[in-house]
Parts: sequence; C-alpha cells; structure tokens
Amino acid sequence: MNVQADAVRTLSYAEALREAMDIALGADQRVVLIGEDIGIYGGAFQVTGDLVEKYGEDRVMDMPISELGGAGVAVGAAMTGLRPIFEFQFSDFATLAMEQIVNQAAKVRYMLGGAVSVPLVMRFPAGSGTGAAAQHSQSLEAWFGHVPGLKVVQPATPEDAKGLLLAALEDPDPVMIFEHKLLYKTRGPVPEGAYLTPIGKASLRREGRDLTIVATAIMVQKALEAAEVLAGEGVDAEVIDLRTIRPIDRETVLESVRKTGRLLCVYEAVKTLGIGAEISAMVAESDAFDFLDAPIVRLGGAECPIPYNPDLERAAVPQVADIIAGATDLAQGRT
Amino acid sequence: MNVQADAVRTLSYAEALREAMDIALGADQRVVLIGEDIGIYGGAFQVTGDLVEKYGEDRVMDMPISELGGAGVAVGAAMTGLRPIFEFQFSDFATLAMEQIVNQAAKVRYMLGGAVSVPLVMRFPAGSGTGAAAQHSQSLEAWFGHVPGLKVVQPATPEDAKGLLLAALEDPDPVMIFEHKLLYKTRGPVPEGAYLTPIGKASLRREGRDLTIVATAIMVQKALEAAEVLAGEGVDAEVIDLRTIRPIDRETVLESVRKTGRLLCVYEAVKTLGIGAEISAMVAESDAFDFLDAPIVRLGGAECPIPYNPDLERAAVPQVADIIAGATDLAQGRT
Amino acid sequence: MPDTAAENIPFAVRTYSAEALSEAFRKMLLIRKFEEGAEACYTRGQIHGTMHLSIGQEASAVGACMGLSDADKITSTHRGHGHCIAKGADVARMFAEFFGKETGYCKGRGGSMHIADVAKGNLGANGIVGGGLPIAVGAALAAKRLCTGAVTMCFFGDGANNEGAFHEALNMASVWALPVVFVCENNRYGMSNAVEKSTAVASIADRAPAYSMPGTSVDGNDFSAVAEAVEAAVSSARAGEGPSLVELVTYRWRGHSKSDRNRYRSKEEIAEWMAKDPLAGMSAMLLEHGILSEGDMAEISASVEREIEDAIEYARHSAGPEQAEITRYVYTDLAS
Amino acid sequence: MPDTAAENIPFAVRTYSAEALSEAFRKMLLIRKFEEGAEACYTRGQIHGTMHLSIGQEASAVGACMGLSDADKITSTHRGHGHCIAKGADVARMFAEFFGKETGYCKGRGGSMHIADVAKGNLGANGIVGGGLPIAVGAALAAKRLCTGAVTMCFFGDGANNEGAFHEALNMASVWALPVVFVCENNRYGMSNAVEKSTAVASIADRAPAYSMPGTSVDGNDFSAVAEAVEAAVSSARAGEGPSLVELVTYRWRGHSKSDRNRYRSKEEIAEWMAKDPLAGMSAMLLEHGILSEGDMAEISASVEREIEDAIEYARHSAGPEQAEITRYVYTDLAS
Ligand SMILES: Cc1ncc(C[n+]2csc(CCOP(=O)(O)OP(=O)(O)O)c2C)c(N)n1
Ligand SMILES: Cc1ncc(C[n+]2csc(CCOP(=O)(O)OP(=O)(O)O)c2C)c(N)n1
Ligand SMILES: [Mg+2]
Ligand SMILES: [Mg+2]
Repeated sequence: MNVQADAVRTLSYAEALREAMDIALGADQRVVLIGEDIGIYGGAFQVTGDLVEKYGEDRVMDMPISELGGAGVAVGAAMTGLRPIFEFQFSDFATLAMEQIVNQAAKVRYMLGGAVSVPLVMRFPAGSGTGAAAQHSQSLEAWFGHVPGLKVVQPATPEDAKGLLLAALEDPDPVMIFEHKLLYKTRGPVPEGAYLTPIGKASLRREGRDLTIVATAIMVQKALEAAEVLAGEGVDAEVIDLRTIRPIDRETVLESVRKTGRLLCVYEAVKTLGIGAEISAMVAESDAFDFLDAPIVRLGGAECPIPYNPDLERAAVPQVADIIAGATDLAQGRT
Repeated sequence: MNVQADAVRTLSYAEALREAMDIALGADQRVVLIGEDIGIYGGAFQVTGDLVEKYGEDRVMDMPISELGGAGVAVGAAMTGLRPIFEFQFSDFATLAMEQIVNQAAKVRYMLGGAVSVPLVMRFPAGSGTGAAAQHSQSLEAWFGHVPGLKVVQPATPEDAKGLLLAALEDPDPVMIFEHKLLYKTRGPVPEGAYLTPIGKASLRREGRDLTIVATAIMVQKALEAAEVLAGEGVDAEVIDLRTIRPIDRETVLESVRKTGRLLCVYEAVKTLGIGAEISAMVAESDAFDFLDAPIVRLGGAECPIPYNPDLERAAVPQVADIIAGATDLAQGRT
Repeated sequence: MPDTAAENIPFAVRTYSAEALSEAFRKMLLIRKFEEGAEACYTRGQIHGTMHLSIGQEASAVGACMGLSDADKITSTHRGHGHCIAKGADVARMFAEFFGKETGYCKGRGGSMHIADVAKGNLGANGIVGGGLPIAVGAALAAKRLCTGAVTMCFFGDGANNEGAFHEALNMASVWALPVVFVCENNRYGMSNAVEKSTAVASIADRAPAYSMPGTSVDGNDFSAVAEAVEAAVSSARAGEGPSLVELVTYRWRGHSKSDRNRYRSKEEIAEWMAKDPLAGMSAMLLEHGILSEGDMAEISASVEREIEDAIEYARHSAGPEQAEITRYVYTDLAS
Repeated sequence: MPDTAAENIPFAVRTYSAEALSEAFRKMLLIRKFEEGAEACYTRGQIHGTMHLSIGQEASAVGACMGLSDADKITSTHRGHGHCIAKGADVARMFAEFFGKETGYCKGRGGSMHIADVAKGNLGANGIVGGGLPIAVGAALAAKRLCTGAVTMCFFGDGANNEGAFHEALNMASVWALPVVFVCENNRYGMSNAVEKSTAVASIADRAPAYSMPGTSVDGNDFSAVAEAVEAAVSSARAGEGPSLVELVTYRWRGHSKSDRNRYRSKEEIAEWMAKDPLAGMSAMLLEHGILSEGDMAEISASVEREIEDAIEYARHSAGPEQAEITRYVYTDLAS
C-alpha cells in the first residue's frame, strides 16, 4: 500500500471512512466488510454507501441481526486469512458481542502464546446527539481501554478517520474505531490515496501556555471552539486530541502538562471511569505531578443514561460553554 | 427483616453468602436463585451449597447455559415482582450478558421515567489465582462502575459478604456483587441473623498517619498484611476497604488523604482504567489535591490477560511484596 | 344472514361481542391515525430522534392482544406504537412522550423506542432487537411463581428471530413450561435484510419444533386469523401448557425508520401489500357480518381523528422536564 | 471372513485402509492414556488449575476427524484434549502446556482450556462454552472466500447448544452455505445439568431443521458410526453443499472437572456407560475384521504408554516462561 499522501481535498468524515474502505477493498482481496444493512442500504449512517455495488455481496456482506455470532465470524475469519472490517450498527450493540471481542479477539493471541493473530477492524458509530435515547447513544470506549489485547481509536477529523482506518487494517491485532455519529457529516481536508495515521499517537491541535485540554472524538471540535473563545478572554489553551484510547500517548500529554501546569480532560462518556479518569491518574502518578498548579479537572458525561428529551440530552454531555467555564475556572485556580 | 445483629461466630466467605441467601429465601417468597449448576451441584464454588434441598428447584433454579437469556429472565422477573439472585458461574461470562445488564437492567427505570424498578441482585465469582487462565480469571468490575443505574460492591470479608448481599436484596435497584474466588474459603467473624452492610460506604480497616492505601476485594487482605510489615519498618499505613465501586464513598477517601497526604490505590484488575484510575482522578480534582505531598500511585494488574503458568499468574496481579515496595517508595517520596 | 353455517363465520365474529369488535376496529384505526399523526409531527420537526411506524401491521397488534387483560403483560419492540395502543394506552400520553414532555409515559426520558404503559401491562418497547425476549420469559416466570394467572406476550420481528436471545428465551420458556406467547411479526424485512437472506428457514414458525412448542403461521393482516391463532396460544399458556410461537405474516408500508430510502424492495411489492390493507379487511368483515355500518365507522373515524388531534395538542402544551432533574429516576430515590 | 455381505461390514472397515484404522485405534488409546496421565499429574499436584477429561469420548474425537487433513480446521472446547490429539498434536507439547512450560503449545500461557495446535489446523480449545461456534463459521467463511477447499469442524457440547451463539452460528453458516460441520458431543450433561432439564428438544439433531441443514444423531461411542456420519457431512461441506449438524451421543466417565462430586448422576448410570467403552468396541471391530491382532494391540498399547511417559518427562524438564515476558504475545511485536 502506498503510504504517501497526495493532494488535499475536502470530504465528510463518513466519506473519508468509505474512501479508506474503498482503497482497502481495491488493494487487498482479503478485505471483506461484514455488518448489518451495510449493503444495498449503505449502512445505517451511510458509511459503506455504494461499496456493495462496486465490490459485490461477497465482499460487502449484509449479515443477519446476530451481533455475537457476527463478531465471532469476523474473529474466526481474521484468524484464518481474511481482513474483515466489522461494522456494529450502533456501538451500543457491542454489549451483545463482548464475549467475542474481549474473551476471544483480545486474548486468543496471548492464550495461544503467539501462534495466531487477529487482524480485525471493528467500527462503532458512537455517542449521543441524535435523539435516539439510552440504548442508541452510549460512549463505551473506556471499557475497551481496560482490555489488554485491544487497540482503541477515536478519530476526530475526516483526515484521521481515513488514516486511522487504513492504519487499523495494516495492524496485525484487533483495532476498534469509535466514530462519533455527529461527526459523520462534518467536513475537512483529506489527502488522496493511502496514508496511515499512527495508532497510539495523540495530536496537538492547538498550542497554548495556560492550560492543557485533553479531549476525545467530538469533544476535540468543541474544545477547539472553546479555545478560540478563551483566547479572547486571555486564556491560552493547548488542545490535545488523544486519538487513541489504548495505548495512550503518555508522553504527548505529560509534556504538555509539564508546560502548562493545568489539565482539563473533556470526554462525552459518563464521567466516572471514563477516559478522563485514566488521563488524570496517569498524570497524577507521573513526574508531571510536580508541575501541577491546580487540581486536575474532568468534564465528562452526566451520571445517567442518555435521555430522549433534546434539552436533557444536550445537558447530559459537555458542551462548548461547559468547556469554557471549566477552563476559565481552572486557569484562575490557585498556583 | 430484623436488622439487628446477634452473637458472633466464624464462617467462611462462601458460607456467609449462603447464610444470607438462606435468610432471604426463608423470609421472602419472592426471592429466587437462578444460575448454572447452583442446584444439586451446589454452585461451581459451592456457594449455594445445599440450598436447593431446603427450598426446592422452584426457588433454586438451575438454568441452561444461556447467560444472556438467563440474565434477561432475571431482569423481567425482577420488573414484575420477584427478587432474583442471579449467579454468573464466573464473572467472565458477564461478557455474554452485557446487553441485559447494561441496556436493560441499568437503564429501564430511567428510560421509563421511574415507572418500573429492577430489584435484581447479581453475583460474580471474580479474579485470578486458580490457574483457570485468561477467560476465567478476569476482574471486570470497573466496566460496571462506568454504568449509571448499577450499584457495584466488592466485599472483602465474610461479614461484609453477608451484609452486602442482604443490603443488595433490600435495594430497589440492580446490585452487582463481585466475589473474589480466593476469598471464598477465608474465614472471619459473621454476626448471626439479618443485618445490612451499607452499599456506598467504605470501611476504614486500619488507621495510619503516613499514607492512605485504598484497596478493593482481596487486595484489602493483602494491604493489611503489608501494613503490618510496613509498621515494623516505621511506615504507618491507613487502609481503606472501598467496598463499593459504584457509588464511591468519596468522603471517606478524601478525609484520609487530607490527613496522610499520600495515596496508594491497590486493585487486581488491569491497571489502565481500573478503579484506581477513578480514585486517583477523584482525589486529584478535589480539595484534597492541596494536601497531596507526592504523586498518587496505582498498583493494578499487568497489562495482559491472566496467564496460565502459576508464576506468571502471580506476577500478573499485585502481591503483598509489591504493596510493601510501593508504599515504602511512596512514603519516602518528596514532601 | 342468520342462515350462514358457523364454519363460514370468521372466528372473530363467532367469538367476540359487537362491542369488542367495534373497539378492536377503533383501536386499529387509532393506530393508523396515530402513526400518521406521528409521521406528520416528525416531518414538521416537532418530534426529534427516529421513529419506526407500524402502518400496515394494525391487525397483528390488535388481534394479538384480544385475549389479554390489563393483568397480562406484553414486551414490545422498536416498532411498538401499535402494541402500546392495542394494550390500552392513552395516545395523549404517547404523543407527550414523543414530544419529550413530563406528561409522557416515560416523562420524556424514553421517547418512541421506549414507550411503555406499565399500568396496562406494557413493559415497554425496546431499542435492542431481541431485548424483550428474555424479559418476557422472566415476566412469565414471575407470574408462574407468584401464581397471578397472568400471561406474557412477547412481540418481536423476523429480524429478531436470528438473535441468540431468541434461542435462549424460547428454550428456557419451554423447559420451564412458562405462560408466555411468542408473537413474531414477520414483515419480511429486518431493516433492509429480507427474511430469505437472513433466516435459514422458510417460515419462522418452523423454528418452534426446535423448542418442542407449537408453532403456527397465519396471515398477519387478517384480524380474525390473528386473533384465532393467538387466542389459542394464550389459552394454552393460561392453562399451564407452556409457551407457543405464533408467526404473523405482515408488511410495513413505510420505510424501516425515517432515514430509509427503500432501495431493498420494489414499489410493486409495496403496492401489492398495500392492497392487503388490514383495516380494509377488518371493515369488510364487520360490514359483512353486520357488526358495524358505514355510518358507525364514519363516526368512529371522526372520533379517532379528534382523539389524535387532541392528543397532539395535549403533548404540545405539556411541560418538558426540568434540567435539574436530569439524573432523577436513575436510581430509586430511597429518601422518598 | 471374505464371504460376509458388504452391508454387514462396518463403514470404517469398508472405507479405511488397515494403516488408517490402526492409526485411529492408536489415537483413541493415546487419548485414553493421555487423559489418565494428565489426571495422575494433576492429582500429584504437578498440574494446576482445572481440567476436563474426555475419557469415554475417544471414538467421537477420532471418528469425527477421520475425514480431515491438516489443512482443515477444527474449533474445540474446554473438553478438548481428545480433539487436539485426534487432529494430530504431539502429546509432549500438550503436557508441556499443562505444566505451564515454554515448550507447550501455548508457551504456558493457555493451559488445558486453550490447548491448540494451529499448524495442524486446531484453532484451539475454548474456555467459553459456545465460544468456538461462530469462530468456526468465520474460518469456513475464510476458506470459502479464499477458495482453499478446507472444511471447518466445530466441536461443541450438549450444554453449548443452548447458548445464543449456537443459534446465530448455525443460522449464518446455513444462509451463507459455508463449509462447516457442527459436531455436537452430547454426553448427556452440561456440567450437572441433564439434557432433559436444559434442552427443549429430545435430540440435538432435531434442531437442524430450524436451520434447514441436515441433522443426524448417532452412537458417539461407535467409531464406525461416528466416522460414517461425520464423513458424509464433511463431504457435503467440501462439495459446497453447506453445513450439517451431527450429534454424537456419548458419555464422560469422569466428573465434569476435578471438583465434581457426581451428585447429579448415579453410579449405575456411570457403570452402564462404562460398559459401552468406545475403545473396547473399536478393539472388537478391528479384531473381528482381522485388521489388528491382540499382539498388534499390545504393541501399540506399550508404545502409547511409552509415548505418554516420555511426554510427561519432556514436560517436566522443559523450562517455564521468563517473568519478564509476561506481556509478550499480548500484541504482535511490530519491531520483530
Ligand atoms: C441488537 C440490535 N441490533 C440492531 C439494531 C438496529 N435495528 C433496529 S430495528 C432493526 C431491524 C429489526 O428487524 P425486525 O426484528 O424484523 O423488526 P421490524 O423492524 O421489521 O419491525 C435493526 C437492525 C438494534 N436496534 N438492536
Ligand atoms: C459461557 C460459559 N458458561 C458457563 C461455563 C462453565 N462451564 C464450563 S463447561 C460447562 C458445561 C458445558 O457442557 P457441554 O457443552 O455439554 O460440554 P461438556 O462439559 O459436557 O463436554 C460449563 C457450564 C463456561 N465455561 N462458559
Ligand atoms: Mg421485520
Ligand atoms: Mg455435555
């Protein structure tokens, strides 16, 4: 696969993912897509789109509504020569397939002492904001961050969506991609051709001196918006897009905290035991602890299922105003 | 139910759990036990023992090997008048039932605006140390700590095992009890009759001035052992048994850290995103941050599945010597 | 026509009172108008989220519930408005829920995919395909242990029948001989996936022998056929004879949800099924057997339309939840 | 007896060469002695953890694998030692695994419940009941897409047949017409739960029609009957005719695992089944048809015993893994 990027144009996040799959299907006969309604329907979020027309039903496979079995099929196929990309229609349905993801995909290489590997890519439309209520709006990525054997990414831009999907396909181990549903229609520059966005590397999206904001997925966009407003108020925020939940890019986060002395973690998942807990703990047990000028603040989701009512739904996850308020407080906190 | 404790005798942890179920089955016709091999076999870990002989197969129900369905049956029964105690044979098999636990049991009350509740008790033999390898040795409690709607406890002593199980049965909401398998045969004083150990309250197991150790489940016993050794070396450790993972007893932990200025979190689960991450983050964002004299240290499980080889298996989770070493370093750390 | 031989009189006409039949007709019409009203509100942007309409499946919802009382339970699906109305819900509180209001059945927390009416025995729609199957078995277990005499009816789709939960639920219900009726609304598609491509059996009812339970398949658009098949299953459950599987073959006229472009099926197929309109069939039967006149029907229709209009008004004017109450109902308030 | 009509000659004798039959006998004996050796080591405290012995089920493991080559795959279960040996594993590396040694098939990381031999096509035992079912379907999908001509054989127990994974796996294998053979070793119990109490169908093979696939049930202690039924299923899979379900009715002589007190079954029942010893049946058949003499068998038996002794010695003297390598094999080492 050509890892050189060519020209740059604008695509939506969904289009960028589709382009990555198109490249992979075209380049490697072992690549197959498996999922519910990913064929003629084009995917619940139109990510696979018309790929079935180009590659046929043997390469873009609609499966019965059988998430556990389907994930297991993908695991078995990956163990024996295929390169499946498995789409969960909503990340919430991973709850049906935890057995295959956690007990099999994540562990079989280790349990067999390295005799097999599971080059499996799993895609998860995640997050709230679509009015689909508690069973279709969860952010469950932290669970998988707790599981050795898995790699977990959360692209925040179209460019990274494509690059991380292609990197996941090159990876010999199972990679889970959490795609925030509200990002699908967002647009951004996406290089043509094949390129790899490294798994395990955070991205410094904005430099700043006063505090570090570590954000994931859609919160990266919100944090950047907040940072612009904060700049006007004299607060210079550094924004790090974590990109990978497992393994975490420790050094990029620590370096920033050593510089700014203040850390705000922003994520959509339920606050307790979300990724912000790990970021905070990682910093608090590192040498960067000595550079901290104020408590580490987390802005996470409310401690409730995602409600249906749109006002409550918005209130259940951090918004730009919350980030501004949190950052302002933190910047003014004791030194 | 009589909530007064009577005399005190010694029971094993498994016996204490059985006694709690015996009391409940005797006192309330709505209580039923559901699980695999909990009848004539007495449970994989002999926790239900001979209860089926006393209460019959309608109250102590062996179920087919159908964890998702079984958990769903328990949810439906709890919604409509029974008080099921559902035993997962190993906590690892919760991976098959995450759908019912997380999407249904945890959320249905909220999704229905309070119109129903799910008074369901789930029991999970958990943890490593039995040579059963990667799929039978996991510590997955942190996942559930991330899920609003659930309560999660980890009793460390026979007394708490009984008291928390009885408290779980009195609770109108779903409660998950993680029972470390290596604790089943440990013995301790257990009051007779019915009594409730409060869910959401940590227990101060040992007072100390130099550092705070927050431990869960079997790590409580290891931390107490370590504390004795540390005392001989002039390090006075305070040991808190967290007991409940969700909701966390914030105040007990913060108060201790305000006093000692040093915090060591010890837990068996994989370190990354385990409960120690939440404890650390909770402290680091609280006023107790200002009392910290050193980084917050976490001692968690290794970043791998639990290996079969016994030496590796031991090395995969914190041992007494690790706690002593960690506490010694921490106590000597900068002030 | 007093001379007609009994065997030519449909089961429903033979079995139910004129009042009951008239009420069934009214409910079917109410479902149709409710769905049309919901669709209109959705299109106008008054309802957010997504929505799965059951237009075309009215006979199945209402026919199946004929043998149930309020003490009996149902578990429903993402396509659950019809079940909810069939089980006796108030459409005003349903609309209020869709509008996200505090007066809704779920106080605005659940929306269409979680619509429920616990007082009438509806334990709730479910956003998880197959999620209600084991829950129904649990409700049946509770009824059996508590000797309530209640039956639980579990609605699910053809797509759901390929979930592991289906297998586990039917197996347990059978080995424990529980009073539950599994009603599969086979509308030929699980979202875009045709039954022929997803399901390794010609008729879902053919899976019943794998659980040693009776399985029947009937025209789900024929109110009387539905009622007959499901009543038999309910009676047998109530008599302690254990579970049954009933397949109701039907069709959804609208797309799967509001984002469906219908690319997986043809206009002709849709038209063919629209010609088998269950409401038309019901009207014809009631007219033929003199249960209702055209005039009666027009009156019912007018009252149903008013009911829907009033319900939408009620929903619109109800108050939404307080933001401060966002975490209320996560746990039972032990103080209160 | 050259005059015997062909129909009186067992399938196995008609079909396989003397060498193949002798090898099958050797493997059955090897399994028996392996399990006895493992049990002894366990009792002596040389092996830790738990262990599920397949004594009594040797005909099923060896008979089922008769039609497979190394290119064909199997997925196995927690009771997987027999499958592993039947598929051609080296017992020394198996013992080394049980002893937790670096020379073991899993380098000491997996133990009995994860024993595998990927080079011979054994994708591994599984600690999760039913865990291997969808994985087998995936391996069959890969074989079909990559046109390898390989068949996948999926072993599972009667207990596993009530898992949702069973339903989903069989359904998908059927709708996609994949080259997989589902072999249910029905040993009458899932741990302590008797089939009659856990499974709503008289014979597991009766579940095949729910997936429109052939289902057969045979005496799993009769090597020839097993080979005949499974060979047919393998051929049909290889010919592109899709999956089959074969039930092998057998019995485990030992408890479920080492902690079993056998309270759920009677001594008489165990004795009855021990009288149907598959090894005895195999010996009798080979003697009767002049394939092996008593002397041949004694020789094979002696060599098998030596093999087991040597294997245990090998395992004992092998080195264990380095503690520093505890996280090795979690991820592929991209540097190497
Ligand atoms: C476990 C799960 N998988 C997938 C979905 C997405 N989804 C919602 S409805 C549906 C189709 C269900 O088909 P069927 O059971 O036939 O019901 P119908 O929509 O036809 O009424 C799908 C795939 C879901 N909600 N839950
Ligand atoms: C998902 C899961 N549930 C339960 C268990 C515990 N367990 C291990 S083997 C077993 C019985 C399996 O019965 P069966 O499939 O008939 O196989 P057998 O042991 O009889 O060979 C049980 C309950 C498990 N390992 N995995
Ligand atoms: Mg359908
Ligand atoms: Mg068995």
